[in-house]
Amino acid sequence: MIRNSDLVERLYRGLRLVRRAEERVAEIYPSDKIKSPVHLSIGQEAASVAVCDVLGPDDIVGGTYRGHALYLAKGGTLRGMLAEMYGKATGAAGGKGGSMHLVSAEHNVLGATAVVGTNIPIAVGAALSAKMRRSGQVVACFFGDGASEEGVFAESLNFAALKNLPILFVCENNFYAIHEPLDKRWATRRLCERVATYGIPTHLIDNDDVLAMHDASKAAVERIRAGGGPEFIEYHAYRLREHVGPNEDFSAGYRTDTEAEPWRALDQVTVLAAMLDDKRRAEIDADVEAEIAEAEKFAEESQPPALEELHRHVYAD
Amino acid sequence: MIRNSDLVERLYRGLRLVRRAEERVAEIYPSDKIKSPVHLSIGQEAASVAVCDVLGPDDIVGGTYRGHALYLAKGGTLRGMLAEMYGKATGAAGGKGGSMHLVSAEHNVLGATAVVGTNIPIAVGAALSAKMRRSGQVVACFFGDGASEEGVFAESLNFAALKNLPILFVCENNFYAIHEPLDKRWATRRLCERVATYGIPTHLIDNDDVLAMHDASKAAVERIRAGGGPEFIEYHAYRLREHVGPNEDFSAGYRTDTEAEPWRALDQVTVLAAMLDDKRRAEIDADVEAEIAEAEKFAEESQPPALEELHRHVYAD
Amino acid sequence: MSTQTEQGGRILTYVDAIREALTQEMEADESVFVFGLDVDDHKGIQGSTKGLVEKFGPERVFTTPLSEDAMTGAAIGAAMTGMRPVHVHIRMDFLMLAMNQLVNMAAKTHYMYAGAYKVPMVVRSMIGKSWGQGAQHSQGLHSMFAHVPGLKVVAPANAYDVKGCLISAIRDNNPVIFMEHRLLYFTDAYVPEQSYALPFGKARTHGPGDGKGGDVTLVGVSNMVMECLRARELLADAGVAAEVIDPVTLVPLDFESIAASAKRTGKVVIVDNAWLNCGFSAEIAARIAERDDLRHVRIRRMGYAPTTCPTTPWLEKEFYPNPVTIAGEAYALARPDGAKWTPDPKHAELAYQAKFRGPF
Amino acid sequence: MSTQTEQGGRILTYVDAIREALTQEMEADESVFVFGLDVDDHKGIQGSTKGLVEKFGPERVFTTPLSEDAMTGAAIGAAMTGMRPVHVHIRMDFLMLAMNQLVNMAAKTHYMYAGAYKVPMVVRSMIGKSWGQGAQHSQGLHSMFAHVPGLKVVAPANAYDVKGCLISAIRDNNPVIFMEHRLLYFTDAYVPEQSYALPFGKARTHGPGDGKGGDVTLVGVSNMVMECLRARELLADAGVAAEVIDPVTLVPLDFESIAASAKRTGKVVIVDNAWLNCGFSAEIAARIAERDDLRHVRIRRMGYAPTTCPTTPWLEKEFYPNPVTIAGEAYALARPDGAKWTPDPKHAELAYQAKFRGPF
Ligand SMILES: Cc1ncc(C[n+]2csc(CCOP(=O)(O)OP(=O)(O)O)c2C)c(N)n1
Ligand SMILES: Cc1ncc(C[n+]2csc(CCOP(=O)(O)OP(=O)(O)O)c2C)c(N)n1
Ligand SMILES: [Mg+2]
Ligand SMILES: [Mg+2]
Repeated sequence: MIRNSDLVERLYRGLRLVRRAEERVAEIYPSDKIKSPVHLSIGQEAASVAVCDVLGPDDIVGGTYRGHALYLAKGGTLRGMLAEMYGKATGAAGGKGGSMHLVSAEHNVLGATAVVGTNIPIAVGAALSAKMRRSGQVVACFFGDGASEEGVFAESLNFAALKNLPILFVCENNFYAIHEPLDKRWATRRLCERVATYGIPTHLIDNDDVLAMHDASKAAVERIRAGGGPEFIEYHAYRLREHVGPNEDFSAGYRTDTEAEPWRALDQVTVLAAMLDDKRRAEIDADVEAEIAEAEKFAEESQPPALEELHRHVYAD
Repeated sequence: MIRNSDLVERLYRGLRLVRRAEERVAEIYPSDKIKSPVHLSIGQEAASVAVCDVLGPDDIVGGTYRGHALYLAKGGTLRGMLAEMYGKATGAAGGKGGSMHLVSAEHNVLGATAVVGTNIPIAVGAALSAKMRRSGQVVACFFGDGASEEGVFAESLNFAALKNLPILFVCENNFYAIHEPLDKRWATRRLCERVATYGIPTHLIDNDDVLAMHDASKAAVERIRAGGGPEFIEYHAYRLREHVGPNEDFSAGYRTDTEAEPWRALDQVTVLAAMLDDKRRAEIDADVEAEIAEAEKFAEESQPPALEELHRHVYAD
Repeated sequence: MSTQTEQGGRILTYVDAIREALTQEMEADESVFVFGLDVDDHKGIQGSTKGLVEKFGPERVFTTPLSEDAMTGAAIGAAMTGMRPVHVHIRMDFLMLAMNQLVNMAAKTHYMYAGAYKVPMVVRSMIGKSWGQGAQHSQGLHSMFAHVPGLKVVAPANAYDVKGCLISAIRDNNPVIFMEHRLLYFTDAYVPEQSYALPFGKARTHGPGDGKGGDVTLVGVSNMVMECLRARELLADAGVAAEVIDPVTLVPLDFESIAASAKRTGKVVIVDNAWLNCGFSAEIAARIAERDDLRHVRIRRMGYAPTTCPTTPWLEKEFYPNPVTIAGEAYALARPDGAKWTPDPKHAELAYQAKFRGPF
Repeated sequence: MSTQTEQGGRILTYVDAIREALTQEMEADESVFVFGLDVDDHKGIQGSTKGLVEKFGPERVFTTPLSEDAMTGAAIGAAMTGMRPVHVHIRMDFLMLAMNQLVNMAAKTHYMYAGAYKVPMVVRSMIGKSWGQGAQHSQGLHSMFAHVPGLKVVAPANAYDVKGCLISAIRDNNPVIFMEHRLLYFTDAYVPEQSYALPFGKARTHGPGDGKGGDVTLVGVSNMVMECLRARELLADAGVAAEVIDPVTLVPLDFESIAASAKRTGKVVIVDNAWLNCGFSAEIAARIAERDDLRHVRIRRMGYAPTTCPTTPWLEKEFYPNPVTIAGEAYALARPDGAKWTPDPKHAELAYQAKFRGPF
């Protein structure tokens, strides 16, 4: 299939930015400059990058503590992300949220939560609001395979389908919840089939393919925007680093490096890089490195929040 | 199909006892002698009576505030039930629980809860315990269509299937949650199909048929006891009285008397009565009336709990 | 507020005042919607939402599946994106299913996102009592919510306050736990026809009258305000003048009004519609105890017995404070060396007929 | 307990003491099992369950789906039918997902069924702190549980107590909320090798030493006991002798030990690992205030700032009480007219190295 090279460029830039930014975060981490736990998405950047490319600026997204990719892909600034990790006043959440709670009202990032599954009904509520306000917005809700085990997920699907809400559910299945594999948590792997019983169209992409994800979500978002109601995508990708922290953890014993091999072979950053001519790719890479360097400098030089900030934002005026 | 007439007699006696006892409760109710809300099962006695006939004394059941049928069918005494409704010390729960919390440890009735759905994971826990204790017990868990909307139901199904627990889930679908019809609560009616995605065998009985329910649950309980894991039955029956209280409420407007007609025609008390010769039926009816009269007298004459009872049972020794 | 009748005050029940507040706010602001189990049926949450669906249509007034957790999240998400949901629960006990969303999200969203989003939502729920409500349909759990910064907690005890507070709650840009009591539903009071918002953090002091300070202060919560007012009438028989304080809003709390009365009387009985341990009554007692200028104040707490609520009326009547037990406790505190006194049972009966209609 | 070393006491960390208690109870009683998210992985809940699955097998030690609500119900159902589950949560914040089962079922089952069933279960959870735990991984929510009759609440602050209390909790026939603190995990103390059960409802008083009564009483909860002990060392510099009381179990509560110390010192600072409003600190203050024989006692409360917990360390350090702020508050209370004093920063640094190993 012939690809629009703008699309490939956009997706590559998006993937590359998240990948390199997180690799840089991992390098910085041992310095203790980063004042919060980091849940890296290295290996699973594609779902967020593809879906956010499809969404418009007014569309809404909500995600989880593993939310760097989503925040950046939806337009959140790298400056805001790094400054937040550094605990600085200039961070996306003024230093109050940390790595697990990236947010950008400007880019309609509803925020990210650290209590698994909690973000799902909130995204549904945003979709209910979009429908009631006739705003034409579509909401995309991201969560992991573990989140699908929380009862609130089933409740949210039923309500979204019942009310025919404009929401795309994206389950990023990386086969693990922390160190626990699917087989210790799921009675069966028939998730899409289960979701379909609510009358929700489902799509499975089981080979970490950013272009396939782009196609699937583009079609889905169009149907949703046209009033077709909720859809669901299960996207398989592999977490290449430890659950939380900067390192690999194949030596820990709960999974093997061999298991990761096929996923490394699918690595979407590499795959898309190969679709671009070297010159163009080099330009993009250079831009990305420059953006990272600039953002890092910004985070380093930013001031910590003033003490009065502790008592601000408890209640809204 | 030829029926063993002992079976028909047992089921008829069971149905008749619940029906007449609740009719009597409804008659007494206006006198204010009954000190708690009553959720009558008139019209939906069959599921409990059939399943409990299949279960042995060591098997365990758990139900809901609409639990008179289950409590009686599993062997709970009518004396205990009426005395409990009267708030007397001799009640099933010493007057502390009321109509919504009937219990009998002696008959392995785990109790009944008034927070919808809450009893489901508790029954799953009892099944987990039965399996860990290698007790050979089977657990039957009863709940309504509304309870299936609570997230804990999905969580419970997944866990029961994952651990291959000895439990029979019985959803008594009467098409309403209080006054709200299914269509305002369920995105689709594909409940059995959804449950099946957990790898749980499902059975639908959509015509209030106590003998069909007996066959289905007998086969299911045998498979479960043999280690086959959880099964699920959706049983359709109709609530002929108001959600709570002694009266009919077809004039309220949320449902019509016409809707009830086909269900009245299926009335299982009448259907089974017709299978018995008049003499035998008359004997059973007489026994039932005598049991009710005796239990009512017992409840009337029993003493209220002593004041010290208020502070007993807060903590177990 | 004595001009209220001229303002069009008329006698209205608590339940009708709730419905009027919802109606007026839905008319005034189309971002307001009302949802929750059974809000649209013919009973309409004991009448408090009756007729709203006919007036505003099923898109703004709708029932939900039995999914308290997700529905609470949905309210938060809708509130974050421009709507003003009023989420209704027929019993406060059911809020336990919504605790994760209320405590971990609603209360924290504005703060942990440094003001990026607001959560203007109201969670209405009702405390049940008597007629066999029992263990799971009777709990006043407000102290759990008052414990968590970011939530507001409101407990109006009369028809006038419930209208003004509900309107304020709907207009508030924060999550508000709005606590009603089943037994207050059919109490009535002078309630203006027009819309009015009562400021949060303003307690109501029912003085002993004729400008005098009282002998003892009774602080009541929700329905216990009524019980305290009844106790006050009984205490009058024994020549004890009681000031009754209704905090109206628990968070924010107008502690100064309580402190002022405590300072006057030197004796405070706090009567909560909840258990005592780590409850709102403990908070009031603690704040008095921390204040060096209130060290002369003697304090007693009353509330639920430290047990689960039993259904049988013979035990249930011992579970709750009532005008007689409240008056007894207050008398003992006010007249430590006074002759033993217990309220006249006949008067106690009558006290239940007493109406407290304001004007407030 | 001074004979402990002879009894085989040796230095053990809090985390190892937890694991030892679980191991000994699982060996002693096969109805005991341990489950919850990640109890069987290589990290084993920071080590507290490490190795258990190898020792007792996957039927008695297992992880679960992310389904806190159902898993809590499952624990209750198992407990009602002959098992003794220990349900583990890595953060106390996650208990909000289990509130319905804990408050509406676990706490009420024995009562509303008039003793027909018992619920012998333990719910372990850990309070997180620092390193960006933030809003949803840092909460001490014990007052919510202490509020509800039927639940017991335990908060051991050292390795010796955590072993003895966990063993008692497992043997208890009621639901026990067992509260641990992340920062206590690597503290150590003398801990006997053999199994021992500590009675609930017995507070621990760390007197000022040489049998003297102190100038001020510090009541600490969980990790705040450690902070109070550190504060006590700082206060010594200013010649203020502090008695530190560790309630160990919040429900049941040994109030008499607190009252006795309060009576001696006349000044109490309650330092909770939680918010103040309607918190456990309020309960202690209220009980002191209600006691006519303690009316001379002056009271202060300290705890979390009335905000959500921020992640950035620059704000987080202001969120929690610490030895310096505790000592400052205690000094001001103990020496109202004393010269202004703030602890020596160098000593404050050192205070963090101080070990409190008992024997307890
Ligand atoms: C409700 C809840 N339970 C447990 C945890 C602890 N926890 C943090 S991340 C995680 C795994 C979630 O797995 P998944 O949803 O697949 O997301 P992933 O980390 O794989 O991206 C768990 C169990 C939590 N944060 N919230
Ligand atoms: C968690 C919870 N939400 C709401 C209620 C109020 N309520 C009581 S019964 C009921 C309807 C339940 O319907 P269903 O499960 O179908 O049982 P049925 O009454 O039809 O037998 C509701 C909503 C409740 N008791 N518990
Ligand atoms: Mg995962
Ligand atoms: Mg139903």
